[in-house]
Parts: sequence; C-alpha cells; structure tokens
Amino acid sequence: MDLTLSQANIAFREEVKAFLEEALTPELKRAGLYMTSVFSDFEASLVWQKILLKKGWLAPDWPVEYGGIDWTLAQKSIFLEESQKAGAPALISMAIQMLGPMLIKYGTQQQQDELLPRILSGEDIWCQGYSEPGAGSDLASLQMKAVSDGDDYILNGSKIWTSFAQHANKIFCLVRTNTEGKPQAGISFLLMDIDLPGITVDPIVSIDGEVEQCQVFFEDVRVPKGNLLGEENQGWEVAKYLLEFERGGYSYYVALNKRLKMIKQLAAEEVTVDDVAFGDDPIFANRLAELEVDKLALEFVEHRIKASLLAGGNPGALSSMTKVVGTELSQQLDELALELRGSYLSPLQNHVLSPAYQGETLGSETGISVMNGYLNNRAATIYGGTAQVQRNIIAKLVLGL
Amino acid sequence: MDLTLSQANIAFREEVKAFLEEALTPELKRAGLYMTSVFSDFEASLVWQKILLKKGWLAPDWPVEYGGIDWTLAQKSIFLEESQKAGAPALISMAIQMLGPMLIKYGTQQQQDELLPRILSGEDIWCQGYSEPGAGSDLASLQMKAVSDGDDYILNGSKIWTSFAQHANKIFCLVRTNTEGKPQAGISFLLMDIDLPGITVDPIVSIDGEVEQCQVFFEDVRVPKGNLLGEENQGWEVAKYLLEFERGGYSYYVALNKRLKMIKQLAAEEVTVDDVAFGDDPIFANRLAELEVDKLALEFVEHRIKASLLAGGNPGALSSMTKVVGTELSQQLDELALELRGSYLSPLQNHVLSPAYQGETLGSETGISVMNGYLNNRAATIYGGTAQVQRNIIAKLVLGL
Amino acid sequence: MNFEYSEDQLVFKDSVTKYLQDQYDFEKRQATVTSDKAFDQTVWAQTAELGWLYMPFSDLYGGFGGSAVDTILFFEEFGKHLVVEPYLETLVLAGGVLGRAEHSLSEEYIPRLMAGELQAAVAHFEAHSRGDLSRISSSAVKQGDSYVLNGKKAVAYNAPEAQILIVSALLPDNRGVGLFLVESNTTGLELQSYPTVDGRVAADITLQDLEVAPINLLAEGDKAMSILEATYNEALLGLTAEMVGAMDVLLQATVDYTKERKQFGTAISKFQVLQHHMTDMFMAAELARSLMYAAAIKVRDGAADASAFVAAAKAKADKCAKQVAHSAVQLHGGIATTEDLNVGHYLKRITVAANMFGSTQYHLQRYQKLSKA
Amino acid sequence: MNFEYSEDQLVFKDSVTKYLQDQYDFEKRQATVTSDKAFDQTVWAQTAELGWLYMPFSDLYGGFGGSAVDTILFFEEFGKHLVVEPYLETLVLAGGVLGRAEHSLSEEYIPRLMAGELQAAVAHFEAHSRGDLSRISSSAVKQGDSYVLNGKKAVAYNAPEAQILIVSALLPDNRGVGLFLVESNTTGLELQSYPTVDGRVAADITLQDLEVAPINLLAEGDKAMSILEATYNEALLGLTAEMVGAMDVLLQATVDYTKERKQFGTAISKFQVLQHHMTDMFMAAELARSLMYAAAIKVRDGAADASAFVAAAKAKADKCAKQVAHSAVQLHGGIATTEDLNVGHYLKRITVAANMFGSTQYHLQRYQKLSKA
Repeated sequence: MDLTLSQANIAFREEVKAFLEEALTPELKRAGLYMTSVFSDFEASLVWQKILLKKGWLAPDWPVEYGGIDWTLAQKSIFLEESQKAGAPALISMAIQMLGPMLIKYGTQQQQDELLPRILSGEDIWCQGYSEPGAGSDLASLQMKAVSDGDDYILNGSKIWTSFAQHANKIFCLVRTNTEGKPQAGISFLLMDIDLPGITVDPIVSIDGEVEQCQVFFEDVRVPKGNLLGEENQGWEVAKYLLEFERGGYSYYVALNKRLKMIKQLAAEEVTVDDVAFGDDPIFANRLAELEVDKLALEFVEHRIKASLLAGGNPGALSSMTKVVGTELSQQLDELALELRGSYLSPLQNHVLSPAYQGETLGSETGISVMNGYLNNRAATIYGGTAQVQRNIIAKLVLGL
Repeated sequence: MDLTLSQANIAFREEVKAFLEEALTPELKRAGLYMTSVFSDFEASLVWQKILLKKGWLAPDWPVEYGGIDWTLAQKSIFLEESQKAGAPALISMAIQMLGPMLIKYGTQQQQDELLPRILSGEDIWCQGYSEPGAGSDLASLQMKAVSDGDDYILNGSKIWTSFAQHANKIFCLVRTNTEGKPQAGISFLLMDIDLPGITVDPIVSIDGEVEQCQVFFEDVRVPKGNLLGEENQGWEVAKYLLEFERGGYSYYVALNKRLKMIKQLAAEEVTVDDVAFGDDPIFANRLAELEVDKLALEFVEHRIKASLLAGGNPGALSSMTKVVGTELSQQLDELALELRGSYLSPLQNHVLSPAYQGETLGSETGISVMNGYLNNRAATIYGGTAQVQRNIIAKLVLGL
Repeated sequence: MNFEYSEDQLVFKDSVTKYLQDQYDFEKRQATVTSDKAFDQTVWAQTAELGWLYMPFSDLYGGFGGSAVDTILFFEEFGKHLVVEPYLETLVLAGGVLGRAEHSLSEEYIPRLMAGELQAAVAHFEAHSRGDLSRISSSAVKQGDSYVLNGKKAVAYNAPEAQILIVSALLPDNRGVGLFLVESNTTGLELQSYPTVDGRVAADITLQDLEVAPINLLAEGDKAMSILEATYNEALLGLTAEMVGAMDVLLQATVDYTKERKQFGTAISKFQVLQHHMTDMFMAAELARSLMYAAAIKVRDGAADASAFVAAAKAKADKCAKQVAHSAVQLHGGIATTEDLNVGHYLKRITVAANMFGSTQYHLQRYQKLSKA
Repeated sequence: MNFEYSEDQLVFKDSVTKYLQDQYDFEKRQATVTSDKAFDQTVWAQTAELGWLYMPFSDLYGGFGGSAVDTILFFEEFGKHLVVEPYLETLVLAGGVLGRAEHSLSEEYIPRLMAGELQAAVAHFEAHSRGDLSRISSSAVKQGDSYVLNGKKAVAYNAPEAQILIVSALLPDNRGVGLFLVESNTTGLELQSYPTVDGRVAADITLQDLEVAPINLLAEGDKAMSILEATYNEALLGLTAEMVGAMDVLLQATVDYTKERKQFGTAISKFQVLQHHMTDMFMAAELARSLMYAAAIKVRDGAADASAFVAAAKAKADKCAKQVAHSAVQLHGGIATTEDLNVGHYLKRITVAANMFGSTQYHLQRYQKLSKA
C-alpha cells in the first residue's frame, strides 16, 4: 500500500502548475470558476482548447499517432486535478473525449483522416444524439428511424438532451436500422452535418435560464451510408465501447474539491446572526466537516479504482458506485452553499456569470454561481442513468440480486 | 380551528394527575421510566392493572356495561399523556386492548361472561398467536393447521413473536381451517388454555438479553370448536375488526415525548469535551431541536387524526403514516441517547433495570436503559408490518400507485 | 381540538380556488413572468374586486379582520398556483406593519391598499440580517424636525413596483428601531432593481441621506419590534402555506406523471423505490401541513409560544418542501429541469421561500431558543 | 498509488482467515461468550503459536514490526468473526504503550506478551473523557520516591483479565500525564468488573492511594501524550477495520438471506427497495474501507495528517457501519432481533465500537480541527 507520487510525477505536477499559471487568463479562470454545470462558457472552452492544442496537451486519451499524448493514468489525473484547482474551463467533451476514441477504434481510414484533425483544431464542433424523448434511462428503446434508400438512409425522429447542439456543425447519432430482435441489435451509429436539410435544432431552456441542451428534429433527412461509424446494426457496440474505454476514468472528487473550496471561501466571508463567520460557526462547520469526510472517502474509492486499473485489475464494482455517490454528495454540498448565499439566492443575474463580466455583483462575488449551480446540478442524478437506475445496476451486476 | 381544551377536560386532566401522583409508587415509576420496549416489567404491569381496576380506569376502550369507562377520545388521550408523563408502567395490552374489544363484538354471551371479568381482574393473562415463522409481514399466509375432528380441532404448527407467552395462561390464535380460495378466507380465530397437552412455549432471547417474545409449538393439540371466536373461517374478519377499532387510536407522540424528556435530562447531566452540558452544546442542541420539531409535526398529525375521528370523519390516509414516522423518529432519538451515554453503553447490567433495584449504577442513572432501549427498539420498524410494508400500503391505498 | 376551516372560511377558500383554477393556469403565469411587467395588474384588480385585499385588515379600517388562519388558507392556494402577485409584500408585510402601527398614516393608506390602488413593500432586512429582525445597521439621525436615513437594504421583494415603502433604521438616542413610511419617489431612495429566479421583482435599496418627516415615523423601539415580529410571523406562515400548497401539487403531478411514464416496459409508478419516494413526499406534506395548522392557530390566539411554533413550522416546511421538490424533479427526470414544465418553477419558489427571512437552520435555532425559554 | 497488501501480508492474511474460518464460527464464539470465561484461552494460545502476537512489536523486542497496515489486515478479519479475544486491549493498547515507551519494563514485559503468557489493559479514559486523551482527572502525588495515585477509570476493557495494567494520572509540578505500569494485584487498585454487551469483559477501576514505584513510570508529559496519541490512533484503526470486516459479513448475510426468504410469494431480494438498501450497504462498506486504507497508510508513513485521517476514517466507518447494521437487521426482520442470529451481535459490536474512545461526532470535530490546522 502506498500513497506517494513518483519523483517523475511530482515534477510533472510542477510543470502542469507552471503552465496553467501562465496560460490561464483572468477571463478563462472566471469561466472555470463560475461553471454551473459540467460545461463552461462555449467560447471560453474553445479558446482553452486552442491553447491546449498548441501546447500539445489536448487529447490525453488519444494515441500519440492520432494527435494524442502518451500520458500515464497518474499524469492524466494530475493534469485534471491541477486544471480544476487553477480554475481552467472545461473542454467541450463530445468530440475529444467521446467521439474521438470511437472514431479511432471503429472509423475507416478516410473518416479518421478527415475528422480527427478537425476535432482537435476546433473546426468541427460535434454534438451527441443518443437520448430520445420518452426514452430516459432506457437508451436501448430508441426509436429514431433510419430507413435504407439505396446508398442512403432516410432519417425521421427526434433526439433530446443534445448538449451544445446550438453551437455544433456536426452530430453523431444512434439510429434504428432494424426493428427485429433485441432492441440493442438494430441500432446503427451515424455521423452527419447538422445543417442537412430536414434537421431542426430547438434549444431547451434549463431551469437556471441557460441553454445547454437542445432537442433536434429529423424530418426525411438523407444521410449517405458511408457516414456509418462501424457496421450497420453495430451502433450499440460502438457506443458501448466508450463506456468500456471510460471505465473508472471519471473522478468526481476533483470537481467536489472545487465545490468545497468555493463553499469554504464563502463560509469565511459570510457571517451568521451570531456575528461569526459561517466557517467558525460550530453547526455549520460540523455539517461541512461531515461532507468533507464523505468526499474524502469517495476520493479514495476513486484512487483505488485508478490504482486497480494501473495494475491491470478490473475495478468494475467500485466504478459502478462513484456516479451515485459523487452526484448525490455534490447536491448535498449545494445545500450548504444555498444557506451561505441566503437572501441573495433570489436575484436573477445570469449575465454576471459571463467570463467577460467585470461589473458589480449582488451579494459576494464568490457566491454568484450558487443558485444557478444548484438548479443545474439537480440534473446530475438524472442524466447518464438516474440514481435509481444506477442502484438497480449495482444490485444486479455487483450484488447479483 | 381550535387547540384549546374544554373546561371539563382541563378538570379531568387535573383529576388524572392527582390520581397518578398518589397511586404510583417509586417502584412502579421506575418500571415506567426504564421501559426498553412497549412492555414494562410484567409484575409491575399487573400491580398497576389492579390499581386501575380498583379506580375503575382500567378499560377505557370497553363499553361501560362490560366494565369499561365512557371516556371521550379526548379523555383517553389525556389519561395516556399524563400516565406517560408521570412514569406509569405500561399495561399488558394483549387482553385489555386487543382481545377484549373482539370478544365484545364477536363473543358469545357465555364467552363474554366467562372471560371478560377474568381479563379485568388479571386472573387470565392472554397472549396473541398470530405471526408464524417465515410469514413475517405477510400475515395472511399463515399455515398453522386446525383440522376438524368431530367437535374439536386438532392443531399442528407454530406461532412466533408471541409476547409474554411465558407469563400467559391463555392464548388466542389465528389458525387455518380451510386451504381453498383466498388465503384470508380460510382462517379461524381460536381461544384456548396455554397448558393444553401438545403446547410448548419456548422463550426467545432478544438482543438486549431479555425475554419478551416466545415461540409456541402446537403438536396434535385438541381444542373444542366451542372455543371459536366468531364463525369458522371468519377469523380474518375478527382480527381485522381490531384494526378498524384501533384506527387512529395509537399516538406515538406520547411515547416520543417521554423519550425526549429522558434525553434532555441526560443532556443536562452529561458534559462534552468542551466542558459544557450536551444540552448547551450548539451541535447537539441543534440535532435535538431538529428531532423535536419532527416530533411536534407528528404530534399534530395525530391531533388531526383524533379531531377527525371525533368529528366522525375518516382520517385513514393520515393514520396510515403515523407508524412509519413515529417508529423511525424514535430510532433517530435513540441515536442521540447513545451518544450521550458514550462509553457506558458497554456494561451489560440488565438487573439494574428491574423496578425493585436500588443499588448503584454504572454511569448516570438517567441513562441506564439507553443501550437496551436502543437494541430493543430496532424491532419497532419491523413488527406490525415493516417500515417497507407500511410504505407499500400507503403507496397503494393512499396514492393509488 | 379542531383543524377544520369554518363555514365562512370554506366559502372563501372555494372562491379563491375557483378563481385561480379559472384564471391562473401555468401558461398564463409564465406569460406574466416572461413579460416586461412585474405581475398581472388584471389579476390584482380582479382580486381586489373579489375582496381579497380586505382580508388581512381589521374592521377598524373597514377590512374583514382575517386572522393567521385566513392567511394560511390564502397562501396555500397561492402556493399551488405559484402566484407571483405581491400579496405577501403589499398586504402581509407592508399592510401588516401599517395595520399594527395604528398610525394616522395607516388610516390614509390602508383603504388605498384594500382598493388595490397601491403597491407597497417593506425594506427592513439587510445583507447581513439573515432573518434576525434586530440585525440592521441603517441609521437615522435627527436634522431639525426631520430624520435623515442612511444605509443599505437587501432583496426587498416588490420594491420596484411599490409606491410606498416601509423602511427601517436605528433611531438616535438608543430609541431602537424606527419604521418609516416613505413614498418611492423620494430623493435619497436609490433602487437597484432586478427580476428574481422565482418570477418576481425585487431591489437592493440604498438610503442616501433620505430625509423623512417625523409624521412618517410609524413606530419605534419596542413597539416597532413587536410590529415587526408579528408581521414577519405572519409572513413566515404565508411562506409556509405556499410551500404546503406547492407540495400538494408536486405530489399529485408526480403521481400522475409516473403512472403515465413508461420505462423498461412498465409505468414507472410500479417501481417500488419510486412508490416509496412518493409515499415519503405524502408524509412530508402532511407533517408540514399539520404543524402549519398548529402555528397558525397559536398566532391567531396570541399564544405565548406562537413565535416558537412559527419557527418550528417554517423550519419543518422548508425541509419537507425541499425534499418533495427534489423528489418531484428526480422522478420526472430531465423534463423537470427545463423551463417548460411547472415542476422546476415550484422548486425555485420553494428554494427561495426556504431561505427567505432567514434560513431553515436559523428558524430551527430560533425554535430552540424560544422553546427553551 | 497502490492499495494492495504485499505478498507477505497476503500470506499472513490468508493464514488469519483460514484459522478463523476453521476455528472461530459463530456457535463457538457464542459458546465462549455465554461461558463463565472472558474469552477462549485456547484461541489465545493457538494464535500465539501462529505468531500473531509478535506482529505489532518492533524487532527491537523480537517482534515482526508490523505497521498500521498490518493492524487493519488483522482487525478486518477479527471484525468478520466477532472475535472477543483481547487483541486490541492486550496488544494494540497495552502492548502499544509498552512498545512506544521503550522503557526497561518494555523489555521485561513485551516478550511475555508475545509469548501469550500475559494479559494486559490500559486504564486511561475516565467517565468524562469522551475520547479526548487529555481529559483525565486521576492524579499522582509524590510520597518519598513513590507515586500515589487516586482517581477513577471508566470501562477499561479486558482489565478484569489483565495481569498488568497501564494506568494514567496527572503528575505533580505540571509534569503532565504519567503512564504507570501496575500489576493487577497491587493494593489500591479496585476493580468493579462486568460483562459487556459485545461479549467481552471490562471494569470500572478505582485508584485508591495506589502506590507505584518510580521505576514503573513508563513515560510522562509530551512523550506520554504522543505515546497515547499514536497508540489510540492504532486502536481506532483497529476498531475501524473491525467495522469494515463486520460490514462485509452483514452485507453478504443480507444478500443471501433475502434471496432465500420469501414474502408475498417472491424472494424478498426481488423487491427494489430492498435491493437499493443493499446497494447502499455495499457503497457504505467500500467508502469506509477506502478511507481506512488511506488512514492506515498515513499512520504507517508517519504523515503529518495521519491523526486527521484516522479521525475521518473512524467517523466515516462509524456512520457506515451503523447504517449497514441497521439495514441488515431491518432486512432480516424479527429473527435479527434475537440472540440466536449473528446479525444482532454485529449490531452490538458496531454500536460499541462506534462509541468507543469517543463518539462519531467527537472524531468528526477532531478531524475538523486537525484538518483546519
């Protein structure tokens, strides 16, 4: 058992820190600091993508020959941790983290040559068309039809919760090419331009007043069969590969640390009716300590997962629990932040969250994202499999119930 | 809307208080104070029963002509509240509160004449044979066979969780007289002596080391059909009548108040590492206040139920929730008591809980029942329908799910 | 004990329910919220005609003399429909202070409030008050006969719409808090106005050498504090009732939705875990409602423990309502995180209400102190 | 990072597991607990032969020099089998103090402890200590060369069986805490012994003019405090590991039982609510285990934040283990509330362990203070 970092990794951490300190402009930091969801301001993300591309640090999950980096898992963790600590904005994940690995595994040479460089450069902005209205956590029940018509498919149906579709020029979709057999068996994976005739993008306004998701409608949209990623009816396998690929990859503790840092700062600034900082109020401090311990426990679950992966093990059981624990804990932390923000939860001041904003704020600046963050984060226990579905999966796959 | 008591009830409350002050000996009070379950020390309960019989206050749920009292619902509540406040022991409920009303409703004249007076006098101690091993919350699945043999039944099977069977000379049982049709349809209600040939009573030692429950075995036990209460196969209806009769009757807040009082006293005596009484420790006081508010809310749910019954209404939906809320809250209060008791949770000192005990105690006397009470009370969310089954019932009957 | 509304109250409740059902569906509410108006003047005018605005005022002023029990009756319905019209701010808060002050200005303004001619707001709390009525820093000094006020007031709902504001400040010579009535166009009153997440408008207010005539001092010292306490107790009951009403709607909406919504081949209402969530929602709503009844009766009867009960009822309702709202969102899934469905708007109002005039934790501590005393 | 036991540790762990599986089933454990013996001397002798008692002592004394990581390895297994033999009291506590004191008496007694010849206990905490190592009132005065001790010690596990006791008292002249080694038959040492709810024995101890020779003062002042801190950190890790082990057994027992047990016509493992309970039990066990690993490594490495991690790990394990035990009882139903089933015995040990050497809340506050510093 060992918690220490190698000398090489210590040096790498210093290198990352130095780079971040230099590269992050105040505006980029603000974009990172006041994130209210897993996304940052779109423009800021794109700026940050270009900076990382120039540095050669954009795609640690891609093989070097495709423009990636040969970082170890430890190095990836270090980069992620330090980026969040330094307040870097989030990257737009749909292409670099999601489509990229699938293209590299299943794409034709031509698809790879054409699409991968444009992902890295930011010329192409991709969005993901998986979920459908009414399908929810039951992804395999998807209905959007792709009917064969010579060398093309004709698409009809609709996709929902398509993040950043309003910014995208491309979309990758799971579509139904066969209605026979198991629902998973008739699904294909299609790549296409989002401005094809028959595609309409409708923004969805979230309860925090922002648009991050869209509904995308398809009416007699013609897509060449050459745009398949993988074979026809192999779409479920292609999409599942990403889950395998990501297995144990996401670390909730990093974002939770960021939240905790904000809360502690706010608790140092805001004062109770007894005229002490909330951070020094025994009751508040105790509630915070309890959640901090919960975070610490999750952090070491995630370290165990990484250590197991590094050692070639299969931490499947542990990996299955981090989403439930991480998201539910983040929502409990939100409650503390709400209490600190107090009456200043009310003002609707979304413009203040813009990275470029430089004016006054209502209430302390530290807390300006609290209400929006809280509202947005209610979705964290819903998307990607609800907390209930996650528990069903653990009960079945881990406990054999 | 009105919370006030009538002048008559205020006077009644004073009368009850005065009686209790006079009638409760120190030993009886100790039996009431250090209860670790819904039962008091058996002997103390019997002494108290005789005192109440003499006073004429023993059976408020029975009609006057059977030896009961014509108290209003308000008066019953007042008596219950004041009894618990004064530290009166619990009565043995199986006959006075359970069998009695059923005998009065379904018994033959002869059964009533013979059995009711002996219940009041304490000559007969009854126990209840409903649950069976393996049946749990699924009461209707009961298996104990009563096979017709001329004028008798021959009983074979076993009953479990039979409270105080070790003290009882009589038992009332639900038995299966028919295996056809719906499980509820073939059940009969039988009265019998517990020392009949073929009956064996095996005490069950609870995790707190005490015996309150037994398992009762029946091997070819011969019981005359004249011992049926109600008709053959009418047993389910007879047993259900009691539920109707009790509808909304039990008030959890009374016992919760008693628990709160003990905790507050203990919190005033015990001192934290910061050298203040736990009651003055902000964190402890806050946790206590939160549960006290929860209790207060339940208290007014129960007042609403009573008020509705008084007005001839049907508070069924509200009544369905009090057991879950009351028992789960009592378990949360236990946690606070455990913390106060600290290292003195460990000593196994059951003899100290005896009403007659007068010696020294380990740790403060106030807290001597904490550990036993906590252990015993884990069963509160299990017996009489688990918390899960209770929620199933609410989901179905109240919410129509 | 008795927890039934009286015949009169039931008739009134029915008329409120009927009006809101007919005139205040979610689409119409959202049309108002997304318009450039702070609220729907037609609703205000119609409900003035229906006599709603007479309810909280004593017959001294020609009002109906409604009690705290009438307040919860009203606000439970408002909570069900997410009513954004400023009944709490204009009637319960400003009207409440004016009515209790029994000042010559009360006679002047209350009839206009009852007629629906006037909007009002109370600007008492400041950024650091956190619900504690005595924690204000704004101060008044004497200048000749007049008072000159300086300070900053935080998140005063409806202030941007109010023609009259009741502003508090610490009086000189240790006279304690003073409550001043100020016309909104007075020099020295600077409003920074904004919309709020729960579909209303509010303002932060700077008092900059605000000169107020002595006649406009409605009350001071102990009297002012007891007016504030009674008024905010009533307002806290109003918020509690709003949350109770909102819980009923959220529970019913969730029950209905889960019966319709299919996943993995069955209505999701058949999943036991979701059933238990809904059962817990039901119990939360009834627990909060029961304590609200008790608190309203205590306030109406002027019981010694009325404030303790209000604090307890508010803290319990906060906790229950947040639980119910969170479960409602969770069980509806993604759709409830959008502006299109009403569920998220209940969540927002509940979140604000649970933190308005002091946090849940503050009221819990308040209960603890008051019940100990 | 790496959370695997070393090869050597795994070999050792296997032998512990095997011994307990073969020799320590629940029936045998209960036979010991209900006998008139405090524990099973045969087990002690056999495990001495297996070398278990050498583990915690440094090679200075001929021990195996096990670290905190070995401690959790051991105690996780002890927790699984509800072992009542006093490894914690004799080895980790008394042995820990002796080992760290590096006193001439250490050399005398440690070999006897390792040989299994001797039982020992630490009598440090008092009724008001509540886990705070510095909160004791027993005092020592000088009388000639000797010390005379007076005071009361609370709930000293294994004291009735111990031939040697380590007793703490405040020294004169502000010299801080002194740790004394006392033979149990010394005059002035009065034990009130009793069985405990978790199947062990303990005693409250009165020190009545207990005379101790100066040579028996093992350590004093800062050194004594740092010995106590290190020793109790190790003991807290032991308790944490016991709870983690117990959680594993309770989860598996509950999964197995619910698969067998039928209600309303189906195995109750098919009820979604129970499945989610068990899922939460699984997560609780893994969360507690992960933090325990971290804390053990920190202690082994002498990290600056080792005490903070121990406090956090203990607080988390307390909370998780109680949740798991409560769910296990609830899902087993009535049978788990009886002495016959093992489940209730795990509940009792967990409840005691969660309140031993300070409550969950105490350790949470300790974490908070230590992590802030």
